[in-house]
This record gives sequence, C-alpha cells and structure tokens, in this order.
Amino acid sequence: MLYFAWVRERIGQAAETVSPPTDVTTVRALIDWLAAQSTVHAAAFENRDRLRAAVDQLFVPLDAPLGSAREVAIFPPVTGG
Amino acid sequence: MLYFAWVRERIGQAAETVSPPTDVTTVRALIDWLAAQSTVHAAAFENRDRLRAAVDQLFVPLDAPLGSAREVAIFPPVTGG
Amino acid sequence: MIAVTVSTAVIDQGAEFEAIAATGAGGIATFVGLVRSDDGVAILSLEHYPGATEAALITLCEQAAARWDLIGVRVTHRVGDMRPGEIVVFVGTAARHRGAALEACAFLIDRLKTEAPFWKKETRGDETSWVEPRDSDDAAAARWKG
Amino acid sequence: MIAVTVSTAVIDQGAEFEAIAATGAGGIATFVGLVRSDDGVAILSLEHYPGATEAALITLCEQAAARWDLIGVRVTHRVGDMRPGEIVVFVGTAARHRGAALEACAFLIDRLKTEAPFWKKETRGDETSWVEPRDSDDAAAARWKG
Repeated sequence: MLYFAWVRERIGQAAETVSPPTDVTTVRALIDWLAAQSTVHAAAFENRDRLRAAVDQLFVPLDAPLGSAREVAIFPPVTGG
Repeated sequence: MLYFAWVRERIGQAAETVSPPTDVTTVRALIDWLAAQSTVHAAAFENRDRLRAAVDQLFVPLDAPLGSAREVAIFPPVTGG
Repeated sequence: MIAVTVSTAVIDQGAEFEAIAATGAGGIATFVGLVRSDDGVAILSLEHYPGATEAALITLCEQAAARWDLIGVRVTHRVGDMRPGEIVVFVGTAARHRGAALEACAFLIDRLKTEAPFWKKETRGDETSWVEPRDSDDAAAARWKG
Repeated sequence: MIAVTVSTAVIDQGAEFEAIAATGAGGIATFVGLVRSDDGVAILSLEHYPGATEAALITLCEQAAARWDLIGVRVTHRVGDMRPGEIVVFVGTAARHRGAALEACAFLIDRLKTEAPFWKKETRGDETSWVEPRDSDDAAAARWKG
C-alpha cells in the first residue's frame, strides 16, 4: 500500500505491506478491510468519496478489481499544476 | 498620403501630399482620382480588392468618407505576428 | 519530441523556453504556473507519486501529439517546497501553426490539473493545509473530451 | 497593466517573461512567434505603420482586459530585418486563473494577425516576396467575435 497527501498524514506512514484475505477483490473492499483493522485506517478512510486510487500505478475507480496487484495507492483528488 | 508594403514599392515613395478636388469624398474616390493622375498609381491600385486603408490612423472600409482627413494610408492586407 | 521532467530543482523559464524553441518551430505557446505572491502563502509544498507521475505526464503529451500537429511538447513540474514567485509548472508546445500550439498547451495544463498525481500543501504562518480540488478544474479538463 | 512595444531591437524572451511574471500572478500564458528555420527564408523583414501600430496593439490589449480578468498584458513586436530563429512577436498574459490567461493570449495573437498594421517580406536567396494573408487567419480572428 502507498498513501499520499493527507491520507499519508492520517495513516502516519507512506507505505505498508498488507495481506488481505482472498475475498477482498476490489479497491473498495481493500479499503473496507483496512478500515476494519485499525481505528487509524478507519479515520483516514472515513469519507470514501474523497478517496482516489491507483492499482500498479494506473488510476482506477474504487470498484476496480485488484487482480494480482502488487502496488495499490490510496490518495485524495489531485491538485497539481 | 502614406503607402506601405508592396503599395509603397509600386508607387515608388512612402508618402506624398495631394490636393484632390472637393468632389473626392471617399477613400475609394481618392484612389480612383490618384489612379487617373498617373500610370504608376493606376498600376499600384490596379486590384482594389487587395487594398486596405486608414484615415487619420483609423482602419476604414474603402467606401468610408474622407471628411477633413489629414492623413490617408493605402496598403495591402496586414500579415504581422 | 516529448520531454517530461519532475524534479525538486528550481525551474528556469528561460532554459525551458530555449529547449522547446530549439525545435525550430514558428510558434511556441507556453503556460507557466507560479506560487502566487498575493494570498499569504509562505511555502507551497508539492507531493507526487514517483513513477506514476512521469507516466501520467508522458501519456498526456502523447495524447496532445496525437490530436494536434506538434513539433515539440515539454512539461516540467517541480515538487518539494517552493516560495512565492517560484515556478510550479512549465508547459511548452511548439508547432507550425499557432492554433495547434495554443490549444495543445491549454489541453495539457487542464488535464495535468486533474490527471497527474500531484498534491499541494500550503503553509501560511504556522498553519498548513492541503489544497482542495476545484470543480472548475474538472470542468476545464472535461471540455477536451471526445 | 498593459505594455506594448514595437521596436527593431532583438526580443529577449527571458526579459519579456520576467516583465509579465513580475505582476505576481499565478498563471502566465505566452505565445512566441519566431522566424522559421525550415522553409528557406534567409531574412524576414517587417514593415509597420508607426503610431497606428502601437494604437492598434493597445486597443487589442484593452479589449482583452475588458473581456477577461487579467493582471497583466504584454505585447512586444519586432520590426525591421530578422533571421531564422529570431523572435518576431511575444504575447504574454498574466491572470489569477489559467483559463483567462490562455484565452486572452490566443485572442491577442489571432487578432493581432488581422488587425495590426504589419507587413512581412521574405527573402529567399535573391528573391524577395511579400507574404500573402491567409484565410485561416481571418477565420481564427473571427471566432472571437461577439
């Protein structure tokens, strides 16, 4: 897992390795599972509408399948430029 | 009179002072009158569609009135930038 | 010619312009985003997603090159901490015809704002806050659809 | 802040950019037209109508400032003889919002091409020829009507 911006700040770390059960097959399910593991994650992910995701560096909707993803990133909407 | 670009080259001078008769009241009539004065002017003004004009530095259609203009410029369509 | 750079180095506008002008094109359009001097921000911090950022910018440049007849495309984005008046992003497009250069430049900055993984944090006095995305940015990006 | 310059001096893009960036704005759009290096032109000569040129450019800048929320507008046009790779014209717009800067910049160069009294003559080898206006320039200028 990679976290950016205020998601990173609320989680308290930029990266962690997780091993979700096999029935966690989408990004949204992964977020739900992480939120159930700790109150820190639950707080960081409180408002799902404000979260965006990338799977193996490709931007995807939260309902996208995880497949055999090695790298999942969770972050707020982007604000560059 | 001021001339620019190929109009200036064909007339052979950049400026001249003229005194048209009082019945020359538009830019187009002034061009016609000048063309009648010399073959050089007639050749330079041969194709009226390719001429543009300014009266006292304001861009005007050829049928615009001369009024009491002090400076009339004749030139091709512009090509700057 | 596509050139994408993401770096903490100060962006030198003159050098960026020379690089895109070296294409020999007749028209160069640029957009430069700077840290504003007038709204009390002392430090603007840019975080990004290394690797994914560069890939997203290259994809945008390729889309622009496919859509307009361009001789060169250059996007240089700074990350890290920067101060008022410093350049955040340089977008430059070179083309034979000015319309292509101008439209591609607008396309790139509009889409970069919504599709490249950068996040801005502003420091005003002792306060820091993450910049919220603007609806107008989504609208600007959407007008290039289809 | 409107700044219009017509001069035979070489245009220094870096200095032009610094002048428009000094407004403190968050977004700067620029368009730079150069003498192309690829079509055999050895010298491009720009003739203009002194006095009327500056007035036409100031009018265009005022129209842009009335139509968009701009912090600065800068148009610098070179006249006289210039060589491939040299800058013919610099248009720079500064604004709080990038859309205003980008649109005003496109408006200015489109309208300048059809409304400011400049004439281009190209020298290729021993041949010189006056540049003919392009229909596409009239079309580009017309899209800003109304």
